[in-house]
Amino acid sequence: ADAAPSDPEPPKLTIFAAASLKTALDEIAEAWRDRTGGALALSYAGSSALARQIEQGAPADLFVSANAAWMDRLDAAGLLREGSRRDVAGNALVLVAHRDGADPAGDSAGDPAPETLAPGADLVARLDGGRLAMALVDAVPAGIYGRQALTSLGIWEATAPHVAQTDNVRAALALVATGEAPRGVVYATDATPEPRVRIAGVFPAGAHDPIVYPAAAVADPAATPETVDAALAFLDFLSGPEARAALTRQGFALPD
Amino acid sequence: MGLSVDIRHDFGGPGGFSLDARFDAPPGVTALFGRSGSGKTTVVNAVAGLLAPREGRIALDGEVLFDAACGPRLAPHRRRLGYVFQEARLFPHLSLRANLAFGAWFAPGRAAPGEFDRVVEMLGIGPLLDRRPGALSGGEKQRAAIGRALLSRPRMLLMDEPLAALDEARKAEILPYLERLRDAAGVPILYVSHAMAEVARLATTVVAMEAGRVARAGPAAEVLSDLEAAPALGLRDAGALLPGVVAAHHADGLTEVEVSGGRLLLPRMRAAPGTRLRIRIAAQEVILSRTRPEGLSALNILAGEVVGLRVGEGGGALVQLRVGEDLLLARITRRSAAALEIAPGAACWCVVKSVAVARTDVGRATG
Amino acid sequence: MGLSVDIRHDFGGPGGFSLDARFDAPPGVTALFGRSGSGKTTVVNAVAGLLAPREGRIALDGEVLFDAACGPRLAPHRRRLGYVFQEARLFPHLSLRANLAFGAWFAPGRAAPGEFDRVVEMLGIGPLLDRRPGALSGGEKQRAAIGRALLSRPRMLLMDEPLAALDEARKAEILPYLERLRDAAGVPILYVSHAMAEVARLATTVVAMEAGRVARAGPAAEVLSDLEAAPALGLRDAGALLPGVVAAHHADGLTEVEVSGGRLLLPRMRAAPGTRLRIRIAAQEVILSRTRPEGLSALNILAGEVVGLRVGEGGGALVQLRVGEDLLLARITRRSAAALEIAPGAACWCVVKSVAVARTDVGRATG
Amino acid sequence: MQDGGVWLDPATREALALSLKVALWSTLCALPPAVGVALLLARVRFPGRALLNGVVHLPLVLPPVATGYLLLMLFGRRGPVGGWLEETFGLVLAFRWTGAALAAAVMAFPLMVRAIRLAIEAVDPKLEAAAATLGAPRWAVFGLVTLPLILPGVLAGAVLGFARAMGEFGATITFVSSIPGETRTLPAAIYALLQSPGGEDAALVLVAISVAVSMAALLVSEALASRVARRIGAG
Amino acid sequence: MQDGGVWLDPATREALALSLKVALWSTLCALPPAVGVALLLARVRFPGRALLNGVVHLPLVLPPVATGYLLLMLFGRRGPVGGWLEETFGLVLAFRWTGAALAAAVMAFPLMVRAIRLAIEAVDPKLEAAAATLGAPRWAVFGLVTLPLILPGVLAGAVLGFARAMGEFGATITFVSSIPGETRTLPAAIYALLQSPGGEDAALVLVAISVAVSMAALLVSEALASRVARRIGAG
Ligand SMILES: Nc1ncnc2c1ncn2[C@@H]1O[C@H](COP(=O)(O)OP(=O)(O)OP(=O)(O)O)[C@@H](O)[C@H]1O
Ligand SMILES: Nc1ncnc2c1ncn2[C@@H]1O[C@H](COP(=O)(O)OP(=O)(O)OP(=O)(O)O)[C@@H](O)[C@H]1O
Ligand SMILES: [Mg+2]
Ligand SMILES: [Mg+2]
Repeated sequence: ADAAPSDPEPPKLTIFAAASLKTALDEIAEAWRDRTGGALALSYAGSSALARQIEQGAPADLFVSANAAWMDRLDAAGLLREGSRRDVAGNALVLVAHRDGADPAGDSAGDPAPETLAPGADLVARLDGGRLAMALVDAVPAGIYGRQALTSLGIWEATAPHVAQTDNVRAALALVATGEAPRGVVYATDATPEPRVRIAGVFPAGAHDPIVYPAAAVADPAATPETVDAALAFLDFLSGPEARAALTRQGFALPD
Repeated sequence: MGLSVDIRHDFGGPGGFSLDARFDAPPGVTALFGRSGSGKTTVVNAVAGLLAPREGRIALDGEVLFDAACGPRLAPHRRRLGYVFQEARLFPHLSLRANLAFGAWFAPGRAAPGEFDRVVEMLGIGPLLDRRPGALSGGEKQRAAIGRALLSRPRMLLMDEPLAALDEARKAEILPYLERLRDAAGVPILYVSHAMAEVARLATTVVAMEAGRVARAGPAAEVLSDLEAAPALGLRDAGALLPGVVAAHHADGLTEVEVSGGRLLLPRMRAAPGTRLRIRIAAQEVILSRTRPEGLSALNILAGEVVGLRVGEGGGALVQLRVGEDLLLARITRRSAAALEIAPGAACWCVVKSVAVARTDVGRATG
Repeated sequence: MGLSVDIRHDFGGPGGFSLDARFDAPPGVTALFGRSGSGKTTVVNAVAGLLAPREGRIALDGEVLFDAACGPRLAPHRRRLGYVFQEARLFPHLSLRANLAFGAWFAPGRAAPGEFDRVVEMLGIGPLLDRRPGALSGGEKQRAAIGRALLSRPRMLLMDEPLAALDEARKAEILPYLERLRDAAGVPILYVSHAMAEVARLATTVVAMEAGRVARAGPAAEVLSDLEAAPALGLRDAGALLPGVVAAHHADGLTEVEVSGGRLLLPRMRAAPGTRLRIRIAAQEVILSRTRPEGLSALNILAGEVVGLRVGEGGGALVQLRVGEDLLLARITRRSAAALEIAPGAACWCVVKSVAVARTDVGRATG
Repeated sequence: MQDGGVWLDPATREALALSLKVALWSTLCALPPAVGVALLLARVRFPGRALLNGVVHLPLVLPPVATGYLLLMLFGRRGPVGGWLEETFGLVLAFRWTGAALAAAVMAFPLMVRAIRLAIEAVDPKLEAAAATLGAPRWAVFGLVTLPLILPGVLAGAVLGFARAMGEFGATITFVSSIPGETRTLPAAIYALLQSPGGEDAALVLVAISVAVSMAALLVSEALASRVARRIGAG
Repeated sequence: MQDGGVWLDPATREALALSLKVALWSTLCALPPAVGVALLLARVRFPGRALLNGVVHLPLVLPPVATGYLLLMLFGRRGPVGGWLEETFGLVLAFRWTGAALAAAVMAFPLMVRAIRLAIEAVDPKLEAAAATLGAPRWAVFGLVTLPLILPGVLAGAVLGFARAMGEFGATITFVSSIPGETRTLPAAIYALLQSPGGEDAALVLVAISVAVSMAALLVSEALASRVARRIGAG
């Protein structure tokens, strides 16, 4: 399924991808280039902006979204290549806590083991009067998932007044990392590499919709067959072992 | 021909002002004379097109510049009037040289060769040409503003107190230039001034304004020798204009001028014999005598006949005399008038010090 | 006591200018006289503290205002000098009333009651008080600027051509006020002007500048009757100052003034008998005669003796005469000088028209 | 969202009120220091002048997120300035509308300074000199002459600042996040709506509200400015 | 990323070059219309004046995302203006650096207009009247008197606009995305780095570069401005 490495000049692909995938995708793109010699232009932005741009005829060959809703919308508008959509990665939500300067080494050895949040858990008490940092709970995927999770645990009502919402999940992480907020709900992929936070809790399975990153080829009637082929090939590559390894390294879960 | 102004305008606000000016200015120099706040600048602004009067009409040489009723309103830049503003209004970002050249860039035709240098030299601003206006003295700015207007080759000059900030010596250099413009180039001038000596020297027509109205207008010689007009123009400045012809130059530095009533000796002037002049004789510099006085240092003694007498409120009196075919004014005390029995018809000798006819009071006659 | 100026300063740039001025101005009015560009405004700016000269020292009544070497540089606002600028410099955002009151807000002590109204009336700006400067005529602005400086209760007045934009009638109202300031309030004045009549009337001291240097400085009576200084001050403006005392007022509108050489009849003035005056007699308004002339309308004939004679380049000559204890200048023609055999020692009659002693030429004597 | 329903939607009303409060306070509080800095930059040559000028312009150059991040580092509870403020004055900025106002003020500051500085540079120093000769000490010259003359510039700065504050989003949300009723301003609400598919219409309504408010502010400022200009007149 | 390594990183160099190109072009192209609009607003009373004034200020008031969204709707390939431009002139803005320049220009426009307008309002109309009496037609009065006198304001506007363009991010990324080499400017690169774990240090380096460039522009503009001011002098 891989494109032949001997292709004289493989077409350049433009990929619109959710910004949270940057590190992993940069690595995968490197590998793809090594493998096929094909150039990739990766445009990272919020899923909403990218989806809208695709609606407006952006020159994207592939779209990797951070949530299903925007992909659904493109799908409904007939902007995706039939049958090309697939989930390429998954993620998990975690509750992070600020790790105090007392542990400059930043390794997680001394941290208490993360607890699994139980229904009715008193999150507010753990905030100690501070705020719970989350991404926008009705707009940004991480926030939407987080709200779902807290709702299903039956503690959203009680927690909501203490939530500080940010425009993206990284900003929520920053609030915890700087100690501004004692707790935050972020992706596991963001939490793990940040030395200033520790994972304080995980959510029970099924507490929120599965977090998936769908990818699809954009339907462009003007596209050359080579481009379409290359796009489909890259989609396959994304689901391939090399890409999976890279995603795992960044902490992403893999779709079944 | 000439400028014809007939406008009405009102400024609102506290202590508002309303202007109602109507006068005709034949070619030559028209002096706008009047106290501060009487509306002189307002009239000039209307002529220049910088102010659209509420009502009325302005025409120059038959061309309508402005007509509030319906007709054309010629844009200021199409009027081609060189305006010397009361405040210099030089362009602060341009050198003096560029300021002077500004008008010439837009004037049709080509400048007379050497004109620039001539004007610069007359105004004494040669060493300053590369300076910016910010680094000039008050009088230097004023001179530059005069130069800028002159060099724009205007078809009429509007000068709002152009010489107020200048010393006598400089005035004496600029006035002959303006005279030449008036006579040789035939450029009409609307000239605002408080200084009667300037006005008398230049003006062919005098328009006296009072509180927004034209109090008196007419040919200079007539208005200036008019007993009735004298108070309006300022008694201290009263004085008649005599036409004369240069007769001869004498070796001892005097020039002899023939006037209708005899001969006058004036300080040497450069005009060639035969040149026609206008000589202003200030009323207060004339001494009257019923007998011919002898042995005075005053060289000019003319025979005259009293035409009119106007006794003022103070101790003074103004006497109008016919000298030859012209009229002369003399300002004397009431006591002298009584002592000398001055009355219409009385024969009198008029003593005029030769030097009292100041250089700036001698103008070349027009036409 | 008084103002003492001793400064050097250079302006760079094209056609640069360098100032080297040294003069003492005793209390009273010091007239700074000189051609355009001679450095008058620069000197005044230095005194006001708006310009720090490169070198030198300025002191007022013993207090050092400026010393380039080391000493104090008093900030302008601490100098309390009321400056009437050559351009009016009114505050455009304030009404005329607020402009006038501005200085008073910062002056120590309280204003004399009625002072505001008095100044406003003298300047004729009463109806304009609620206007903004943008809606004033040139002369009105200038008057407001004078009022603003006067009302700041300064310990000295700096006036840079304050009356240049005003008509004679208005000048005649302002000058007595300045005289009163000089005499009654003892406010010294540094007064820049081109008009000799103004200078002569007011000045106790005259400083004549030429190209950045002080050409002549001294008491007004001395400088103005000096044969040698006359060309520097302008021949046309030459004239002596005579001290006098009001003797009587006559019913026919004349006032009799006693001078050292006799009695003069002048137009009625408001001064009470006994008031000491200074009377300027312009050189060109004096007629000389070797015999006493009779039957002239001129009422004032003084006996004098020729002290000096200076024959000019043109046809004129300047004669200095002793009249009583004072000096008088007369400007006559060379021809007359020869005819009358004018030479030092010669006895002469000086004819002065009473009305030739203009109102603005009569000043109250200081001290 | 139904027609007209926005006015009844308490969340929208809350966001609008908050935006207004934040914009007004940030403008009012930033104006005096902006005048001061503009004066410094326009009139005084001092060693750190270029640096100050640069720092003032920083928020313009930096992506708002970066500015917000810097603010967080400095003015957060654990930041050096934020901690000090809390200890000494009990003033908390983090997660409060005051922090939003600070972020808005910081973002608006360069615009205000520029406008005011331009106005100061246009003032004729001769008028100030005249005031000094009349005995006015420096502060009086500033208050009675300079300030009235630069009023149009100050107004322009204020309106620019207000508009900028109304639109500020990136730095604010990064610094104080978006807490309904405390720091959720109109732009944050608009952003949130634009993030979800189908939120465009509701977002447009908010945009319209925000535009309307700013237009009103603009009109008021224009009216004021033309009044001031008329007072100053042609000089 | 190693010390100094940024200069060698082609992606960074690309982003920097692109940012400079976008900022320069947007400033240059926006300046003349900004002068025109400023003139209109300062000098002419016409019916749509308040509206124009409002529209000019819009990008300041709206969250950049909203502006970007509006731009996308209008100037996108399928937008009414974008489609027309492409058909008639073959000019494509969407997802090109030209689009980034447009976004930056739109965001910078209100700042430029304000600065220039303030300068225009400070010009003494008496000088323009004087020029007219000397025979200068309107265009010449503008070119020879007004324009030189407002040059400091135009410069200030240009530098504000340039700085804003260097920092513009929200509208740009929403309108033209962040395509390497085409529309990925420094701020977009900074954003992307901040989105990925561990990207902060690299982001800081980019911030430093961006700040350095803008400071340089600032210094140049200040030098130019003080030169112009010296030429105009005290009047
Ligand atoms: N800032 C400056 N830079 C360079 N030269 C200057 C500057 N200011 C004044 N000058 C020059 O200094 C000289 C004296 O100027 P000043 O203003 O003192 O003259 P003034 O005697 O007041 O003349 P006026 O009667 O015309 O007002 C002039 O030649 C003028 O050009
Ligand atoms: N814009 C204005 N608004 C209101 N009144 C004005 C305005 N401009 C001028 N005036 C008034 O109109 C009158 C005439 O002004 P103008 O400038 O024509 O006087 P002027 O004769 O030139 O006086 P000056 O000799 O003092 O220059 C003055 O009383 C002045 O106050
Ligand atoms: Mg006037
Ligand atoms: Mg001067």
